[in-house]
Amino acid sequence: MMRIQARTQPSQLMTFVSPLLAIALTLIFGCILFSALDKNPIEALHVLLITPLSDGYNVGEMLVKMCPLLLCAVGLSLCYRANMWNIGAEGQLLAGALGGSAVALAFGDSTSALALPLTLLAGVASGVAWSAVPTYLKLRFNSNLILTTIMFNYIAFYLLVWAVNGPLRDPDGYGFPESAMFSDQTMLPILVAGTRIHLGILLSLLSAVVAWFILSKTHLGFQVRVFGSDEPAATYAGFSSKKLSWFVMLLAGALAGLAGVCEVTGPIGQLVPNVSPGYGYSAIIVAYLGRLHPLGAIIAAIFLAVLYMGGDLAQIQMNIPTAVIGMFQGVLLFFLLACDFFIRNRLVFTHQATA
Amino acid sequence: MDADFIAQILFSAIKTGTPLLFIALGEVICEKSGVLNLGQEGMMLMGAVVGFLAAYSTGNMAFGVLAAMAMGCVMSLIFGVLVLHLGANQVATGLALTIFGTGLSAFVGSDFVGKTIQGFNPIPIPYLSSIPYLGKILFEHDLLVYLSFIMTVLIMYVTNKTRLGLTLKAVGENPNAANAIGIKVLRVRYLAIMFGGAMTGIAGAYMSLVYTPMWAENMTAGRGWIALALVVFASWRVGRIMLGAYLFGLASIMHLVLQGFGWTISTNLLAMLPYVATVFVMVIISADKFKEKLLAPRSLGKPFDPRHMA
Amino acid sequence: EEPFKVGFVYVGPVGDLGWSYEHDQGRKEMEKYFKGKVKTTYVENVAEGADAERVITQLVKAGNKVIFTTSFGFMNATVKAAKRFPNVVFEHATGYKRAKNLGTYVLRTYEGRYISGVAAGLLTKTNTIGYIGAFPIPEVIRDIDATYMGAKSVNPNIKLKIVWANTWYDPGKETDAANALMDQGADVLIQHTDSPAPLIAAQKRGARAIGQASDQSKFAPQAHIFSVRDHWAPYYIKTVQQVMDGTWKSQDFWGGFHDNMLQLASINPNLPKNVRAKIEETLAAIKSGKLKPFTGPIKDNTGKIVVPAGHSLTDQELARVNWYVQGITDKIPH
Amino acid sequence: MNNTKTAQHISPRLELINISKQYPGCLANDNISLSLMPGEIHALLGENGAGKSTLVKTIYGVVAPDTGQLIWDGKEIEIKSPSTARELGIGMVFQHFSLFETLTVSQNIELCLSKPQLASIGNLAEKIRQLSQEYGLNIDPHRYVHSLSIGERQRVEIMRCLVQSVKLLILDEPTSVLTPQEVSGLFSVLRTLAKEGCSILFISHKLHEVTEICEKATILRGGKVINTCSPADETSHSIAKMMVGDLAEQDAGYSKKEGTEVRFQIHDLSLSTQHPFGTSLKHINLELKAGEILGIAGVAGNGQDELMAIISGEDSRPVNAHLTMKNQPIGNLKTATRRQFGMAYVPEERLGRGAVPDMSLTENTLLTHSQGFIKYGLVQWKQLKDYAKQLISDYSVKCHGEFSEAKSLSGGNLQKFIMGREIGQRPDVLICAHPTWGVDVGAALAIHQALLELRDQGAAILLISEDIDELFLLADRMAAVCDGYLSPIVRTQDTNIDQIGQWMAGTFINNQQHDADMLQETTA
Ligand SMILES: Nc1ncnc2c1ncn2[C@@H]1O[C@H](COP(=O)(O)OP(=O)(O)OP(=O)(O)O)[C@@H](O)[C@H]1O
Ligand SMILES: Nc1ncnc2c1ncn2[C@@H]1O[C@H](COP(=O)(O)OP(=O)(O)OP(=O)(O)O)[C@@H](O)[C@H]1O
Ligand SMILES: [Mg+2]
Ligand SMILES: [Mg+2]
Repeated sequence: MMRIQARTQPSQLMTFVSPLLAIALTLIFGCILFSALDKNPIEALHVLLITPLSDGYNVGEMLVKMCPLLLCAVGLSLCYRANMWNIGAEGQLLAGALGGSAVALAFGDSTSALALPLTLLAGVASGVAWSAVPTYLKLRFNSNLILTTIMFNYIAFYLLVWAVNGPLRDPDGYGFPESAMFSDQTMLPILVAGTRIHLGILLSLLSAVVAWFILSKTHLGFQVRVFGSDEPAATYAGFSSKKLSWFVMLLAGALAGLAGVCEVTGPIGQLVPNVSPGYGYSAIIVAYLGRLHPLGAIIAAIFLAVLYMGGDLAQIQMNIPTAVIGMFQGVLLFFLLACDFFIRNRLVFTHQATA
Repeated sequence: MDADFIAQILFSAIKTGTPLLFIALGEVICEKSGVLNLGQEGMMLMGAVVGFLAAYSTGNMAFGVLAAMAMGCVMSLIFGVLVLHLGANQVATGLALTIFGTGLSAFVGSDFVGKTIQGFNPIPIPYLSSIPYLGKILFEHDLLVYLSFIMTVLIMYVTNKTRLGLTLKAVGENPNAANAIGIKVLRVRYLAIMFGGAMTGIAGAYMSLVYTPMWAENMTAGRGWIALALVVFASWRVGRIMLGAYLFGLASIMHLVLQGFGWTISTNLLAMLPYVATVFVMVIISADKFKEKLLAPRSLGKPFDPRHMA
Repeated sequence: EEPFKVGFVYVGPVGDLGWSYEHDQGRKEMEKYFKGKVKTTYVENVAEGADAERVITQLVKAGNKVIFTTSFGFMNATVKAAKRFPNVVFEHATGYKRAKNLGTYVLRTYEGRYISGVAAGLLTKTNTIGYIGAFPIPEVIRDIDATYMGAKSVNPNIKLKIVWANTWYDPGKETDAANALMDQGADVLIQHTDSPAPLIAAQKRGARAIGQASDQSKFAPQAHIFSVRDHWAPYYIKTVQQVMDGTWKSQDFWGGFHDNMLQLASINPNLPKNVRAKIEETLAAIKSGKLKPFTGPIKDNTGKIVVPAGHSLTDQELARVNWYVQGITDKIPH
Repeated sequence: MNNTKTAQHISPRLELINISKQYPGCLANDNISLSLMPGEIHALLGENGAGKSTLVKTIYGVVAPDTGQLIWDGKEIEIKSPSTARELGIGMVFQHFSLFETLTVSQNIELCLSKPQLASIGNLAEKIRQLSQEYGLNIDPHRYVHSLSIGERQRVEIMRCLVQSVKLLILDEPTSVLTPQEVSGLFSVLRTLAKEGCSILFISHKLHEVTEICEKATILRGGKVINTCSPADETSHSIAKMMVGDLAEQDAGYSKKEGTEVRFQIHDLSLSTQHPFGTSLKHINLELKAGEILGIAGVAGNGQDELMAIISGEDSRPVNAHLTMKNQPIGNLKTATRRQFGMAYVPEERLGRGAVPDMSLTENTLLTHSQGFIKYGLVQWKQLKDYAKQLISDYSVKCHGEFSEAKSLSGGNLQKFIMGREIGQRPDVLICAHPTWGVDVGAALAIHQALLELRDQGAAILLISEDIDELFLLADRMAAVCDGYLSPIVRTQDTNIDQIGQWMAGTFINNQQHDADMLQETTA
């Protein structure tokens, strides 16, 4: 006889085992799925999960893909820790790309040493501004953060499209909605020659470490954790919920903005309408997969980057449609959420006959 | 701008608002029971694709709608099990449902892209449709639009006048108390979630059988999200949901209509209109914290586990 | 013997029924033509951001010798890849940057629009044509001009109403746009977006419409006038053949009816005889090169002469069209 | 309902045989047997966590027992759900009310009735009015529950049971939230019911009430029945001894002290509530002196929460001058600043407010102890851990160690920890709400001792409690709140339970003043 029983204390072990279990279950699901599609499941999983890490070039590309995911996810982890349901990383990322591009283009071919720092700063500031508005609306007018941030994602997208069709359009670009290419002065330095590994990747890893430090070592981080875990206790302790809300939201905005500006000054090199293939949304998965822990987010971001790259590779090498990858991600999340059940509960085996 | 033209625009606003109305009606029931389901977009896509598949393969529209409803139920059941039985976070589960539904619908529908069906035809209601203007706006629609009228009235009646409505409200306000007096909280919530799924399924079918009778990947284009905003906008009141749905419908076609008048504002800026309007209205509606506290289902989004009840 | 490998990069899903779909049709037709000598690979849904460069590189690493990147947004990624891999041939659709191993190709869609304009101008009863634009880029502006000139050539009272949908592909929004246009009196619709939704909307309200990019007649048999079909296969076959033969050279290729890269598909059998005759006459004139829509004198809608009398715009000049011809009252938005 | 007294001795209404219920980590009911006669008022006693609520929930069908039998009117039955229980004629008033605030009284009652019951009643509102008169309950069926006082709510709960003909009424700690006057009202209803043949199962921690109305009592400890007795033959003291076994002598009187200088003052403060169901404060005047305990009595929901909020600084809207501490205006200071200024605060809900359930005791120490453990914004975890260890041993908090999560502690132990933590700040002013609510006798004693010691060291202590007995035991001066008004403050020796009880019901409120305030509130 098997029975489910609530644990008296959440299991520390399961907190770490649960994502692994979820991944294992997803892989099993993947095997069944690929078999059903008449693809060799082992080969498919190999292409999906191993090939992206198989050589230097691929690893570099994986890191390029990881960078925006990680930056956004670190910010979101903090927000979710504080119960601020920010779904707006996508919009903040786009705002960062837009703001950064405006400055980068303003520098033109200038060789000023300030060009890159100011460009990055502008990106960060734009991300901050873009998350500040919904935060303000929530704190001042009590509006639903989930919904306002989603709306701001759409608004940011149209603003960006407007900009590349208007003020930031490349005057020599035959009227196509793209900016001019940025000059080398405003491009992020490449860290490993022959790859696209850029400075932003280092910044993203750094941001995760710093966020972890804040969360676990500082009083501010402690306040965030209390606030998210038990708001009345935070009020009782005298932590300012406004201050903490601002802190996590602006930090998330800054990081997402940085992600945006790193994309345009890194691998893309100009402002285009499709800066982001939904990084801001995928980062939500990354944040959860990483247990809302900044260091966990690193592993999760790598995993998701691999999965995305694997998706393209699976098309190239095995002709598997992209839709399958979306499904795969959804299933992974389901399994993860389901496995978390065992953090709070356990299976017990009883020999007792039922009454 | 003559009266006929205005009537025509209002007619279009109703058509555009109808899928939002279906989703929001389902979601409001779900939220009244205390469950927040953010998976609308995914369920809607699944409803659209399955509705289309069923209608295409059987040639029977009604069957398509039923299949879409069933699919919506199945999707919402996945959500329900995770959230109600496994105690998963509602926000995260909803998002997962959307991601999953988007992928799965594209996958399932890939062989049906480019196939065509006849779709529902408008059925003017005799007598009523000949009322000047009003007839044109309200009574020259297709069956699903009329169904949305009926569902609105029905839900308004059930939530305000029946014991079922009381039970729903009780569960959404205080599931522990409801459990203590013997209401089967989980059962009520499952039913509410499934009802929401079925309604969203119809909304999907409306997209693929009525609005644009075809299947195309991602054809719902974010309508699920707008519908969620609509529920907040309406502060969980059914009558307001209907009004809101048509207002949103109007807002989302307005930028197209305005262009026809030779407005020179950037089309991209005009395209922001529905989203800006949504934010704006939400701010106005929820600014009164006091009222919001009274209206919002008090246990919304919070897990309930009878095993953990003290 | 190893088959010759050719890669394709698509911006949308192959199931979009429009742009990516027709490229994929072209790919399939090409593969069939070479009967096993050529093996093709495609990647769909590739975002026009940082991913494009990686996907192209991966295609190169997978051994593809020719790579077609089929959306404007892939331009700079293709340029970068071309620099890195000088031994691979790249072909980029609709772009303007070329290199020794990077050519560009584009359709003369304005030819199809001109004929569409002629048909619409003859068929409209309200003298109002509705035009659904995607984004105000040169290709779309050019096509609007051509449509208007075609319509004007047969109907001096014609009015053109333009609505920008801000999307290449969103059936719901395209339906809304179609309805908005019909609300304002348009009874023939022309679209520069990809889904068949406007055709369906037109049929529902007894209007007419012209299919875009692929043969969309089955979606609305009554409303459908004809579809201007993109037909990429001839170009793909030609290019791949040239590369295999070693005769390929980078160029800027413009393909139209003459090259069989545009086709009038499924002309509605119920069109009035005179309309059909006029359509076929115009088609023949364009095919033979007798009729070049952008031939002067043409004034833009501020009254400035943009094409002097006797001059036909060259391809380079066509690529830069950013004005509306006289008679279109709107302004180009951004 | 027409059972007569003579029929009583024939057969029990309800018999429980060997009921057991295992919760993860604790055996809540251990082979409990009990029988109940028609018309009998039966007390169920036991310290916190003894398993009383679990047992009655089993009878009402909320909790399924693991083993055991229920015999109802001579037949073995299985009660699967509260609706089965209600059909049998079992009604229950819960310890934590099960009412819905956004519904009206009659809607709340309707939810508890089955369709046939509802049909047989006909006009529910009418029936409620009629019963309301019959039993002197005074309930308006159309009012929303959120607009009712706690006492009224409890009457609604009782009414819920009365609308169906009830044969067994279960009341789980019904009196803990009532004024003495309301308690006697309740008792007369219960006596009437019992006379009509209804059996009553009555849970209370107030032993004098038990001796007053119960004919029989069953005493639980650790989930087991350890004794049955007939309360009339016992004293409160002897029953208490049965409940907790070895009882440290609970002294009836501690020494009273006179305060010295005024430490903290509220000066004519009126403030509207921020919560839809809250109470606005009206003309509060209060002086708290060093070296005294000032007790404030009152039924929950009469403005205590609001008063706590403005004193602690969670609500910092008041004008500066209305609040002073150590002669400094503090009305606009935030909680954290007030804490630095020497104020400490023990809130009513210990878990979820006084302590974060999912955090360790070390982390929970940091909650209010930021000074000393923060350097350059960094937390000195090592020192903090040592300090938490110290607290745990000083206040003999039973737990696995400083890493235990707050929620793994029992209520009493957590309360000791929180008291220790707050006292550990050496506060000049300590605000303390319901310090021993739901805490068993041993722990309560320790907490009392700690409070008195702090007072004797010269701290000013404000004690807000619903437990009058405790207030009389500890407070040097007393007052009561009602409807947002604060009564005059008197020395404990100069007053008695009766007077405070009347003040809790609002007899001190000046009618003219009240009307003026109401007018102001409606026009504002
Ligand atoms: N749902 C539950 N899960 C686990 N343990 C529980 C649950 N409910 C109660 N318990 C535990 O069972 C024991 C008995 O609880 P019960 O509520 O019956 O006590 P009680 O006698 O009513 O106490 P009190 O006087 O505090 O109301 C306690 O130790 C309690 O912590
Ligand atoms: N819901 C629950 N789930 C699991 N364990 C519980 C639960 N509630 C209480 N416990 C455990 O049961 C034990 C008794 O808890 P309870 O709060 O009832 O103590 P208590 O007997 O009332 O003690 P005290 O008098 O100190 O409050 C505690 O050790 C606690 O860990
Ligand atoms: Mg207890
Ligand atoms: Mg109890």
